[in-house]
Amino acid sequence: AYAQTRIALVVKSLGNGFFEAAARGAEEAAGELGDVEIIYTGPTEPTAEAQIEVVNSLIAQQVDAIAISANDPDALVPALQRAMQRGITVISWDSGVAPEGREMHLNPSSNDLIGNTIIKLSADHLPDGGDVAILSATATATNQNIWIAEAEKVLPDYEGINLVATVYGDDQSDKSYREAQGLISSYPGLKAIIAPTTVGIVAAAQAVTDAGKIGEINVTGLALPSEMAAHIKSGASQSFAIWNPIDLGYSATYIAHALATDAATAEPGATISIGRVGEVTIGEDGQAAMAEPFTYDASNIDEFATIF
Amino acid sequence: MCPAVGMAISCHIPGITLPLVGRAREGVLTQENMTEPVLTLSGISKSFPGVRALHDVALELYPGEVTALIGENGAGKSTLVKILTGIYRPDAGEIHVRGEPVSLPTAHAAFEKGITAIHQETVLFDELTVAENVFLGHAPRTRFKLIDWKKMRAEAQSLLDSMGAELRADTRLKELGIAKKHLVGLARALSVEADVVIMDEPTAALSQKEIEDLYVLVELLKEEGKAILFISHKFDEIYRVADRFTVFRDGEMVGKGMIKETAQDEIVRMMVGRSVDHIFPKVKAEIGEVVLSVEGLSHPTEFADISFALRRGEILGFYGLVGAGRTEVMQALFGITRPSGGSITIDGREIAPRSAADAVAAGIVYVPEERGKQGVVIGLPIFQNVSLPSLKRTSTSSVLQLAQEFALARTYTERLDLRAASLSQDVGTLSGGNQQKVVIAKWLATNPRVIILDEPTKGIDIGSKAAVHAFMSELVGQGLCVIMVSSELPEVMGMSDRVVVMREGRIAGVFDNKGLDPVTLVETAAGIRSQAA
Amino acid sequence: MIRLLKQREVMLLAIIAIIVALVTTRSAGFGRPGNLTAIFNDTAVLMMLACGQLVVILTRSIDLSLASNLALTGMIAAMVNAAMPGIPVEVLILGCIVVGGLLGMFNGLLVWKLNIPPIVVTLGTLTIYRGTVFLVSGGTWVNAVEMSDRFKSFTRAEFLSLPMLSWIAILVIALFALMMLRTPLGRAFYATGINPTAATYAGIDVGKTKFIAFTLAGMVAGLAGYLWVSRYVIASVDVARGLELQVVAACVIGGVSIAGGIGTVGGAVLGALFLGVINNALPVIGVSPFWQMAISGAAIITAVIFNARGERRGGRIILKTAEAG
Amino acid sequence: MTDAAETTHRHIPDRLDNPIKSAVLSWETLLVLVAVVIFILNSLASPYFLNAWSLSDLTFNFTEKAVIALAMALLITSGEIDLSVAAIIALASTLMGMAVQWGVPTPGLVAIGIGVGLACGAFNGALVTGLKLPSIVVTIGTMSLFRGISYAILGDRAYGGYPSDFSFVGQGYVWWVISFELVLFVFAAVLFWFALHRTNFGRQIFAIGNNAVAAQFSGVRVARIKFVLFCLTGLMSGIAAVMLTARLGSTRPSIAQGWELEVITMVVLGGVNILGGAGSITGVVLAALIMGLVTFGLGLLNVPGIVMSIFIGGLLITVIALPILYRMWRERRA
Ligand SMILES: Nc1ncnc2c1ncn2[C@@H]1O[C@H](COP(=O)(O)OP(=O)(O)OP(=O)(O)O)[C@@H](O)[C@H]1O
Ligand SMILES: Nc1ncnc2c1ncn2[C@@H]1O[C@H](COP(=O)(O)OP(=O)(O)OP(=O)(O)O)[C@@H](O)[C@H]1O
Ligand SMILES: [Mg+2]
Ligand SMILES: [Mg+2]
Repeated sequence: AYAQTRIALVVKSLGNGFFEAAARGAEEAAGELGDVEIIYTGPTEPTAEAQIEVVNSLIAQQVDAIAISANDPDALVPALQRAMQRGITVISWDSGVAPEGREMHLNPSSNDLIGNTIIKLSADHLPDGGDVAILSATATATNQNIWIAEAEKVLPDYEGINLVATVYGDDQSDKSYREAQGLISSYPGLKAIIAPTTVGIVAAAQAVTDAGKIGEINVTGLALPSEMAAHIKSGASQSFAIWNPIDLGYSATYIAHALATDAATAEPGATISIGRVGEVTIGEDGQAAMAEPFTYDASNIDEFATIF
Repeated sequence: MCPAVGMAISCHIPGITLPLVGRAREGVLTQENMTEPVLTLSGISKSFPGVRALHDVALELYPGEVTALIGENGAGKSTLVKILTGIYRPDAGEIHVRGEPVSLPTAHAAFEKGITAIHQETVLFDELTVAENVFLGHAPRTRFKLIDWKKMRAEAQSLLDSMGAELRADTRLKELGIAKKHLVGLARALSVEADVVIMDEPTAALSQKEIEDLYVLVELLKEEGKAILFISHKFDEIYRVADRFTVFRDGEMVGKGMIKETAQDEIVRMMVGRSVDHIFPKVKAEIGEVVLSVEGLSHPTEFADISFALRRGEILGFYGLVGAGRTEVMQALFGITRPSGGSITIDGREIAPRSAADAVAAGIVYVPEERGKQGVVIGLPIFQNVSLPSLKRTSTSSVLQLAQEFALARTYTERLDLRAASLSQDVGTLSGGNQQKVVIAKWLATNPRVIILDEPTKGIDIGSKAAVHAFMSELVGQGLCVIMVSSELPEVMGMSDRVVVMREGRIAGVFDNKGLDPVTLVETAAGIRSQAA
Repeated sequence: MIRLLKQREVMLLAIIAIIVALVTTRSAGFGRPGNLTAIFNDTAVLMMLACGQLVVILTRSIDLSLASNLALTGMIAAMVNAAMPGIPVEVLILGCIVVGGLLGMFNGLLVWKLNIPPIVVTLGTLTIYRGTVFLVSGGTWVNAVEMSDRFKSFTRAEFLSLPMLSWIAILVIALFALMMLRTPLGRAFYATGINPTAATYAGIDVGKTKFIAFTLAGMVAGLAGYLWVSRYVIASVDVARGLELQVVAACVIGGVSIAGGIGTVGGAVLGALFLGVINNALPVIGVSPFWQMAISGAAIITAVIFNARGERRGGRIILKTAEAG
Repeated sequence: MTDAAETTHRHIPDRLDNPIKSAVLSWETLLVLVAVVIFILNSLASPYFLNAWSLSDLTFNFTEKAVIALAMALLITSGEIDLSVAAIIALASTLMGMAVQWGVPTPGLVAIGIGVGLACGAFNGALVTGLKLPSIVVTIGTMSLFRGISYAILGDRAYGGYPSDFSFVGQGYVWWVISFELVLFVFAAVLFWFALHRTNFGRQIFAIGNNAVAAQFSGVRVARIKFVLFCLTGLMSGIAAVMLTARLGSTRPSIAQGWELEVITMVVLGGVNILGGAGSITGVVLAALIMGLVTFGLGLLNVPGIVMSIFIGGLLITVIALPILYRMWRERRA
């Protein structure tokens, strides 16, 4: 039999545009690497226990590597440890796992960079400062919470920017929409809604549009260009940012492949090549950052909306 | 409010209004209308899984005549009614209406062919108003095909008024007693223009006064030329209203004829295949010490001040109009209804049963009036129904012992001459009378001290009735005591040692059954007379 | 009967009014007509679905697949619109009603012809329909850019300062109310639920009535599918997840008996409105959003206890009639 | 009717049908067949299936849900239902997590988990039997309430830091590939089988499920038994909460989201009549196994979870519909 490396790309839940894009990146990397088979999978509900079932079936299949975006940093540890005991390479990406449950973690970007970016995006369009609010996904989403914490840390650097509330839309369109409406009516002076989640930002932009507040309230945060194109054009959103999810899936695949084929080892200071994206260096905490988030606005949206 | 017995009634059937006097007219039967049956059935067969309910039966109904359909429980009478009203489809056979062959695939089709029925079970809608119950399915419509509520209420009210029913068309049915509900069912049957009116045991739940009213109504329908099929287990009633009879036995037609020309004995023989001599085989048992005594038992809304004593070997009859509250009192003794005051003493020990289980433990058992709902657990086999209250005895440290259960069930069901294919059969497949036997068997198996029978022979055929009565005699002979709630005068008169009469939640009189005049009972129950003694 | 039920609805309306008044004292903007119509608009879909669920529950059934039906129909509508923007929205809406109706019919057929308990059938189709959304979409979303302008603007167009979405809801509610009160079909739903045997005897085909109820509910869910996608301009697998139980909750709060036969369109609509007002009020008065779930749970339990009291009242009272007579 | 005239009592046989024949034609046989077919299909479809560790991992997919399903089977047989089981897990797990922060050791945690489950079950039971409310709506309400309390306590946080010996309950192996969870489940299944099919208690549950009023009129303490069943369901949910929390080592309010429907699907697939009155524990155990086999088998083929749910939904309807269709077909021919 010829040596084929099977890499499982496990996502929080299927049916999410962001992860679909990452899967495309993984396929692209697999094509470049040649002897790689990508297994793109994930549970229906974004819960840890459902993800464990998926991991268990991957262990049974004796895949060579698992690259996971986790629903809970701790709950998956036992299952992933079992995978590692059976010789499977485990890395986490996007949303991390506790260090004992993986060999390394690939952040799409560094958390402080993201935290800073989402505040900066709103501040850029508020020269005189003003009230802003955050619309997050589920209250339990690890990465969301880290970013919000980072954002709160850098808040003092932005004079006049005043964070009035953080609400949760559970990554459901209707709830996010309603929460955004609540923000709009509760804070008449609101100048910006920051939603570091794609479902939330789309819903918030729609709520602002429907409330006739385009130009008054700027919606910003993290989103895919294809989802936000319409709102950039209408002016509901001035700009937003995202790392390239395709690159993220691509990079995770490269790293998983390198570790699984023993071309690299996951230890602090190690540098791993990630194809066209460049290379990453693993830090002291076993984490690596891919790249800075990229900002999209009216000037470049059309170009990217067709890509992801 | 109090209905007077025998008051004059003006009756209205859509189309005609005519005054009536509460007495059946005789000799309506004439030669012409005998020749042309409105409805002819031939070769009708119907089977259910495992049961042959009807086999090759025939029936004719003549205009202006009442045909009584007679047969034991499970003979197939109701099944025939359901075939005629489009609820079941026969496996074989033909139905002709006025000589035309018809098929009755739905209840609606039967309606349109002019066949209407009052079914054995009250089949009405508790949450709807009386008017809607009367007109559901054929409500008057406005120009836009929408239901015309105003017209509906008005028509229903005039129909009810004409029947002498003291009912308002916009009351919710839920708020009515059983008897009134039956009247609504009757109004429903009469709200359509029909040639054939079927009544399946229409008097089973009615009190004397309403039964009288019903006879008047039947008479009126006859005069209008309607063909009436009348099903009943009460022979006095059959002889009173019917012109012809047809007898079914085990799903087959075994005889028919003119009522006037046939003696009751002969019909009974056709029905059961033997003669039944003693319907009330009352054997005087030795009356002993007081077993159960009830003092001042009260309930906030249902009954008040109920006091009586029951002696060993005694059958105590509870008579009253339907709705007098007897059932509630019995259910209080049985721990189902929680009384607000008073005391219950059994064998000198005061008890306060808070559940049926408590009552059974104290030796009081209750055969409920609503057999299907409260008596048998349909879905469970016969033997499990029998053993249910006795599980403690048939099991060893709460672990089931099937052999003991079967033995217990066999002992008591065979004693009651139950007709069943096997003890593992679902009770739901038994006829009503046989279900009643299962309920009684269940209680006998618990060795009770007091057995309460609530309308024990309601809807039960004459053969089984005699068996139940014989059994009651046997029970008291063995030293049990029996409370028998009954709305049937002959039964109360024939079986009880003493009679308690209840009226509107209170005891209206207690009578010794020696030289007791039935009129006294009726009048006490109706509140016309109050007890002198 | 009508009197008693009306009382319950008046009570519910009063509670809603009190909540609005209380919240307004905390946040003046809440009671503004503009905000109230916004809440109404926000609850429109829930109210419509509650009407659909009402007829199903009245016939002693339950439809747990409504939200999945909505998601599937919505996804199909969005995909068709994305692929063929030329198709007029009106045609698309009709299509949605048909598709939703077919999905409802499938439930209804299983209940009618095979006599499978509705909760089992719809528990199955709940997951089947939701999974089918994934199959037809391949897991991807349909986004705002892909939808035609008319597709998005139709529900927002204002008439007499109320958006089209609200008007459609009002129309649906009115049609249901008319059907329930003034047509034989509406009465057949009640009859079937109150006493199926009696309904059969009255010439009503109980199985077919249930089938029609499921079909109607499915049609409403289909219509709601388009409305939802148009309003939130996104179609994904997760659309309206968990809404099925909210719809049942709305009915329960509105006094619909889960045992069938009892309930009114007004009650169901007000039940939905109650949930809508609560949902909208909490963020406004600054209650932590984490309390939302617990509060709506408590509201449901309270409503059930309250309703059961109302249902148990009435019936006959032997002694009272004796005293009156 | 010549024998009617006889005075001797006629004999009624115990049973007419052949017990062996009716056992062969039972629901359980159908389930065994389905399970075997799926097992064979799995072995053919994936080379990784027939492996002791795979089969062991497979059991983790269903043991916790199945533990609840055992109690739910009894509850549904009695004619009630509990939709709040998953929410009970969330609340029990949250309170266990809270206790960890106070330094409560493992035995205390287990007691808290089970105790909270029992208390929630008692709350449901009191509402349903005490106030005579329909269980389906009561538990839709408590489902929001229990999980809502969990959200209110935890918010966006998670509890972790469970003691290391606690994890044995959810992750430990008793012997080779036999997990502690599996042993616990088998033990519970035997107990529940005995309780439902071999004791007075079980018989009374069937009686209540078929006709609660008649059962009450036969001296069965209906309210008490129903209350006990709700408590039992809560208790088993509490045990499941302990197992799941120990397996995850972490508590979030969204834990066990959507499990109530999976548990009920398991019970119904197991042949328990959703309207009450009929059911068997053997069927439920087989159904749990089938659901585990289906999800794990499809997982090995990397079928997305949501497509799996189509299979489960379809299986539910098909398995229920098949016997009905067969009966209709046979009746039509006869
Ligand atoms: N739906 C059914 N399924 C199975 N068996 C039935 C069904 N309906 C009636 N039977 C059976 O058919 C037979 C005839 O029943 P039917 O109700 O017609 O008797 P009946 O003459 O009306 O008796 P009763 O005097 O007790 O009312 C009985 O053995 C009964 O158990
Ligand atoms: N309006 C009603 N709604 C519901 N059930 C009723 C109604 N009226 C009577 N019942 C029930 O039907 C049965 C027979 O009622 P009925 O009217 O005979 O009153 P009762 O209390 O039984 O009086 P009695 O036994 O003296 O005739 C009882 O079980 C009673 O609880
Ligand atoms: Mg009959
Ligand atoms: Mg009575």
